[in-house]
Amino acid sequence: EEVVVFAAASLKTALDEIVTDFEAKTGDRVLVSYAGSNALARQILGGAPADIFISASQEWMDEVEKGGEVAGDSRVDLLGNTLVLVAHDDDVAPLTLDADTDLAGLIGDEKLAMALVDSVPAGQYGRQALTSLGLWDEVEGSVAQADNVRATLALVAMGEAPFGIVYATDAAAEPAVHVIGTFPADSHDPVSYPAALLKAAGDGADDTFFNALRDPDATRIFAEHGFETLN
Amino acid sequence: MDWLGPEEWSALRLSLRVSFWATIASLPVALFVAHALARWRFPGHGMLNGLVHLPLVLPPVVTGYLLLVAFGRRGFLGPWLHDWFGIVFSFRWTGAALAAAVMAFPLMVRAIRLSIEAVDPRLEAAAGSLGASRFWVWITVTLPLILPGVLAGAVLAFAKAMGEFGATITFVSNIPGETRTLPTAIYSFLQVPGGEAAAARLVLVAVVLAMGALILSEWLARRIARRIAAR
Amino acid sequence: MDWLGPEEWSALRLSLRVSFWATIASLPVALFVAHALARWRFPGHGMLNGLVHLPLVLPPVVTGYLLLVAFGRRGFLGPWLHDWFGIVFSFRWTGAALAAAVMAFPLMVRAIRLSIEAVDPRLEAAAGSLGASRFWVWITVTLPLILPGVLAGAVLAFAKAMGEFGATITFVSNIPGETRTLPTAIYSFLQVPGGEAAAARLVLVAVVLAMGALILSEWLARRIARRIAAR
Amino acid sequence: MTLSVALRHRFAGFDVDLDFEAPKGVTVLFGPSGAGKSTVLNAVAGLFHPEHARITLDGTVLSDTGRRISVAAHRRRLGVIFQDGRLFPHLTVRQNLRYGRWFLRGRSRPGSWAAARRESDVIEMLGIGPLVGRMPGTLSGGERQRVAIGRALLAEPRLILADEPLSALDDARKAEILPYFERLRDELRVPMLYVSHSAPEVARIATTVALLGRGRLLQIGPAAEVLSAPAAVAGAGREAGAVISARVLRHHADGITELDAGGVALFLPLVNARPGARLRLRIAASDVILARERPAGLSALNMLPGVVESLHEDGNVVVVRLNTAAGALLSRITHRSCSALDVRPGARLVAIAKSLSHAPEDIGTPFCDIPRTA
Amino acid sequence: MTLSVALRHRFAGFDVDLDFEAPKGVTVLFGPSGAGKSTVLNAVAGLFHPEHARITLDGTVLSDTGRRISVAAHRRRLGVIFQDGRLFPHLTVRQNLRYGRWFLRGRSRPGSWAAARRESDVIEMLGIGPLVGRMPGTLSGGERQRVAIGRALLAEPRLILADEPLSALDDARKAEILPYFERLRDELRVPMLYVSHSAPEVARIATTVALLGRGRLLQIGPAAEVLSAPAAVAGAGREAGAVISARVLRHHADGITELDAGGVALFLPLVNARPGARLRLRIAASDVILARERPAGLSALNMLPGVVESLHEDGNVVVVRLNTAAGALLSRITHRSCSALDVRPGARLVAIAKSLSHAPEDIGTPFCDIPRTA
Ligand SMILES: Nc1ncnc2c1ncn2[C@@H]1O[C@H](COP(=O)(O)OP(=O)(O)OP(=O)(O)O)[C@@H](O)[C@H]1O
Ligand SMILES: Nc1ncnc2c1ncn2[C@@H]1O[C@H](COP(=O)(O)OP(=O)(O)OP(=O)(O)O)[C@@H](O)[C@H]1O
Ligand code: MOO
Ligand SMILES: [Mg+2]
Ligand SMILES: [Mg+2]
Repeated sequence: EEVVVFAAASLKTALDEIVTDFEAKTGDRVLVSYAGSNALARQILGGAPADIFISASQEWMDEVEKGGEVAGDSRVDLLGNTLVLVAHDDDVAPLTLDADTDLAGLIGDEKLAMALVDSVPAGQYGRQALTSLGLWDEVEGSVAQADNVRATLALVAMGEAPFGIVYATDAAAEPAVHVIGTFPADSHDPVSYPAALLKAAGDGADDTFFNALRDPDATRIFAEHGFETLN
Repeated sequence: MDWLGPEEWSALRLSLRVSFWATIASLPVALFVAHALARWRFPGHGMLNGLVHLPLVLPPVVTGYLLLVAFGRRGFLGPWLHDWFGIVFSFRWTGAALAAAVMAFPLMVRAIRLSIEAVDPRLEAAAGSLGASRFWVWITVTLPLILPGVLAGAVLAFAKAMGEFGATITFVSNIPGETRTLPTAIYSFLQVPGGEAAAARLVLVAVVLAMGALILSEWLARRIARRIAAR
Repeated sequence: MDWLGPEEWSALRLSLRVSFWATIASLPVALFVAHALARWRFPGHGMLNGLVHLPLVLPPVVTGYLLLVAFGRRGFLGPWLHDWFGIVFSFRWTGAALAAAVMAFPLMVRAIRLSIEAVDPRLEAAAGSLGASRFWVWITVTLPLILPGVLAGAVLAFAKAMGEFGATITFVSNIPGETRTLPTAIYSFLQVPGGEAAAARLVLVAVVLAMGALILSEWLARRIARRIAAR
Repeated sequence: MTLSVALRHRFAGFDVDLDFEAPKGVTVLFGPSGAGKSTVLNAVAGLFHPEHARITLDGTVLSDTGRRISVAAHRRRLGVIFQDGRLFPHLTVRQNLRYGRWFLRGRSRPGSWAAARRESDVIEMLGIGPLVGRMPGTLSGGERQRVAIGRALLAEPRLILADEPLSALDDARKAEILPYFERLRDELRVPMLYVSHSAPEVARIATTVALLGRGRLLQIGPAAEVLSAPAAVAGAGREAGAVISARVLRHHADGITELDAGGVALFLPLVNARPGARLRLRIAASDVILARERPAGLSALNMLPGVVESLHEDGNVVVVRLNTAAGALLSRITHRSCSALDVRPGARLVAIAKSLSHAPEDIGTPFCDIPRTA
Repeated sequence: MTLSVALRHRFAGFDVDLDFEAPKGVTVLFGPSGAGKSTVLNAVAGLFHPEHARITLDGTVLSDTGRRISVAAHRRRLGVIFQDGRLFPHLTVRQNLRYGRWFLRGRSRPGSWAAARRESDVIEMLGIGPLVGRMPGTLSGGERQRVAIGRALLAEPRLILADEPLSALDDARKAEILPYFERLRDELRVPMLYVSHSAPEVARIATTVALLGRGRLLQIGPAAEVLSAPAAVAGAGREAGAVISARVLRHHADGITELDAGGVALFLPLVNARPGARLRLRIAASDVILARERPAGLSALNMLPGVVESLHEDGNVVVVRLNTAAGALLSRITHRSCSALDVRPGARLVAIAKSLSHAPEDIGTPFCDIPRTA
């Protein structure tokens, strides 16, 4: 049997491992299409033959649900993540992110890399956090927005922008950057990856794989990659 | 080449298939459109010309989105094409080929159009006076004389098709074995930490292939030119 | 046009500026390269040809990434260009222009090259026999004869520059007022649910502008053709 | 065939306005550079569309701007030989030659024996055998033009339109090819519209001559008439000449053909025509010597007594029109000779024409069968 | 000027291998279609690069494959008139004409009085005044060629290379333009390499004739010699003829110019040359009548007694070479006349040439000053 999963691109490493294990165990085939959550959601609404959707943002899962594509009440929040401030240079000391942080002074006339602040989840959370800390106004002019978290991370990794705001999972996997601060959990909405079985899904392998995403093996793998598992 | 995994091989094969068909299938249409634009004056000339160039002007994501809206399963042309001709584009490799063809179309048309405009109309007149109808003049005189341009257009289109990403992933997603072409595979790798090496490997493959096509076409064009030579 | 907000106006102005300079600045280089490819045989001919086509073959993200590696602040050319010529590309509109120029370059070169190949070398020989050096032959005979092709190439490049997104956002991010071009703006809108209307408005603007450029170029080309007419 | 042409077109600074009927045979458009010859030809071919045109061939309309009719060029079945060759650069010489055949459908296809025969005839006649495998880009100017002639001939057209087909050729080649045009006219009876600015060529090939000048028809009529008319004489310089008609009487053993022109015996080096055949002879005005009486001991064999009809001053010289039994002759002489011989209308004189001076290039063969030399 | 050309090149199925020196004046490359005339011309122009070539002009090397020297075409300062015109389609006729001027730097620039004068002279002479504002695409075949001639002339070249510059022109126009080429040769002393397949044209303009055939040099020498040599005669058909040299004696009131050719008085209609000037006259073999003795009462004014040197059979006719005081003459006569007059080597005969039959087109003017008619 074939399971078609539409998953946010940033899940690739972890999910690929889970899929390999699953295929070895069950003999079913799992095809994962990685792309931006927005593209995937639109495709599902456009009739894509997907069985499972794992989104990087609640908004797009809401859209899919509104479109009547979610099977029953299968929607769950699968994973969580933390938002961190990373730096390129090794000699930048760790700091506490609160209302007193002199972020603007730290950045100087360099750039702070973020994902698109009004459309990409990591960017949206980041702006939310900075705003609630009262830092947004002073750094807004220095923000360089990339089209996804990986591109944001790349900017910091290459030193193009000395600082950036990314997920902890990404920061952990990139040796060329180091985390200098973590945003307080209450400074932004919880970062979560909702997952759902879609209407097109059958009862067999689709259901099995959906459940397998939450079994201990999967939980372990997700955790290894820095994700917080919510279920 | 054991340094390419089975998934990568499949992406490579798919990209070749997609680019090949995108090129071949759009060639006759491009020839017709280029001829119409080069030689005929008709109401709607400007419109047609604009339409052809549209995919160049629009961000690829928009083109992909418009394709989804038009040819998706729930699009306004998709179901109709399916019912009447049994043609399905959505989330099939055929859709990837369609996206690539649409994106490459302006390049192909321009190259062919420029060649047609360079053909001496007096030669066509001479052919007409010898009894060749418009159609035959075109087949026996115009076409052979524009061959280098057609070749250039085809290679340009093939190269573009090999690199097409934005429209493809938006229209037909990134499903392994079906719509995961080289560029989408490269994109997926770039989305995960440490995926650069794998991405670079695929980039290399794409470059080698496209260069091969280029060199082949140059060689063919030179042979044609040498034949006509010195004129 | 009060239906465009100030941010959108600024994206529009920026896109025009970027596309204009991308086209203008790459034109002389494209003329030279096209001439070299069309008329000279030299070692590295195939290499140069391949290099020119590279941006077409690579997914735009990769091109953007490579630009970053080369022209970024810590890239291997960036600092050098800055120290010696005071040229800075990273996070500037000039970088957006560079990305657009690189992406549009193969289209421009192909169009010009095809026109050069269509010029009757006997006319150039005649000019030479009248005392014109290679340079003057090129200026007084070749260039005027390829003008329609140059125009076609320039418009093609302009249109492509107006639509360029992937390489631009990867290379210079999305900084409102500096590197946020129309396509990046459109992309941002498409990333959020319900942003289609706003995106459509910008798409319309882009289409109208590109059509304008197209129509203008067609009109110019026809004037040139009429002058040379009937030959 | 009758081709009827009426056209009117304004170019910037120049307009064409003419109207003529071309009867059977070869109609030559004759006139100086820029007179409009190619324009007329292209209009007939359907390659140029004048503002006003009515062109009919044997009653079928080819163009009629009044009724908005214009038969497509490829449906006209006309064989056009262009002034500039226009060979297809991507086809070999042989493929160029066969091009028109592909579209003949039904009628003698490329493969047929007759077609092969005809093809090899034409190739041999044009001397292009060694070129058939070559690409046109490598041909010399004259070679190119010969191939263009062959290409038109092999398309088996209803009407041949030839725009100065021989001007790029050397005299030897011209002399070789002209007879083939004559054969086309006389044996295959392919009618022709032929543009030329060479009077001897015209005299030889024309049935009818249409004299053009600055976009207008100056005169049209049988070749003999137009070419010996003062209008054609003036300005034609030493190309002026008369055309007379003669019948072949017999061939003599010493390589001389005897002809009869209105009772006068004329002698030419062996002419390839059977006795009884009618020939047209052109005698250039500058080739005719006038004598008071028939001199003896001359190598010139042809003497035609006649009466002076008129004298035309032409710059430093005088053109004398002499009525002989064979027809009107023209002679260009100096004022000195004129007074020495006391030439004036009514005077009886003898015209001496060297038998050789008008052979073989000035012999036209109007509608007769001559034995074909393959 | 001395141009020395040695070249060797193998085309597929055809090879050129020749070697000649062109002395001062006009050297005509004469020969049938495909003989290699354009090939030689293009090699001199630097537009075609043969496998082996050594070409020098006045001692400076233009090409020397042995030493790997090849001066760029634009540095050779040669004015090439192409067989196919090659006008720049994007420039007006006037811009085409002035094209070469742009690169003259220093020497008479476009604006100068001399340049303007020269330009208007050339434009008038070629009759292209009304065309100067037009684009080449709208010109007729002959008009295009005239502009091409003007373009080359106005570039003030060191050497003119002309590839059949007149073949697309009508006789009246040819007669008008030829004198200009003569003037170039005689007044401006611009040397020329001139390709032609027209014998009268050659006779008129050539100082030296190089006879080519199938890629080889058959003969080279002074025009008079080559054109009356049997090699040129054979195959030249009725274009064969002799060239003799004469001196202008005086102009008579009745419009006759008297010349002296080795003691023989010759009479031509008024020649535009001052007394004392040397002229070259071409007398076509087919224009010469032979007589046993000097006849009276003939309009022909020129009688040249002489002795038969040799007889050459040429098909049905005989070419007689007669030595006269004025030089060797050729006459084509029939076998019948030959026996009637009992022509054999040593026989004394009189050659009769109509004064008019070689005027004005067959008059060449080697290196003399003739009053210029502006
Ligand atoms: N690339 C080539 N390959 C083979 N043969 C060639 C090539 N180029 C020229 N030739 C041959 O060389 C010969 C000489 O050509 P050229 O153009 O010099 O002739 P030409 O004397 O100028 O003739 P014309 O009077 O017809 O113009 C011709 O027979 C031509 O076919
Ligand atoms: N588009 C045009 N605009 C203006 N004049 C034109 C145009 N086309 C042709 N003519 C003029 O029409 C006249 C006739 O041209 P055409 O080609 O018929 O001449 P032709 O008699 O064939 O001359 P030739 O013997 O030189 O080939 C020429 O004077 C030419 O300049
Ligand atoms: O137009 Mo793109 O940025 O090559 O897919
Ligand atoms: Mg013409
Ligand atoms: Mg030639």
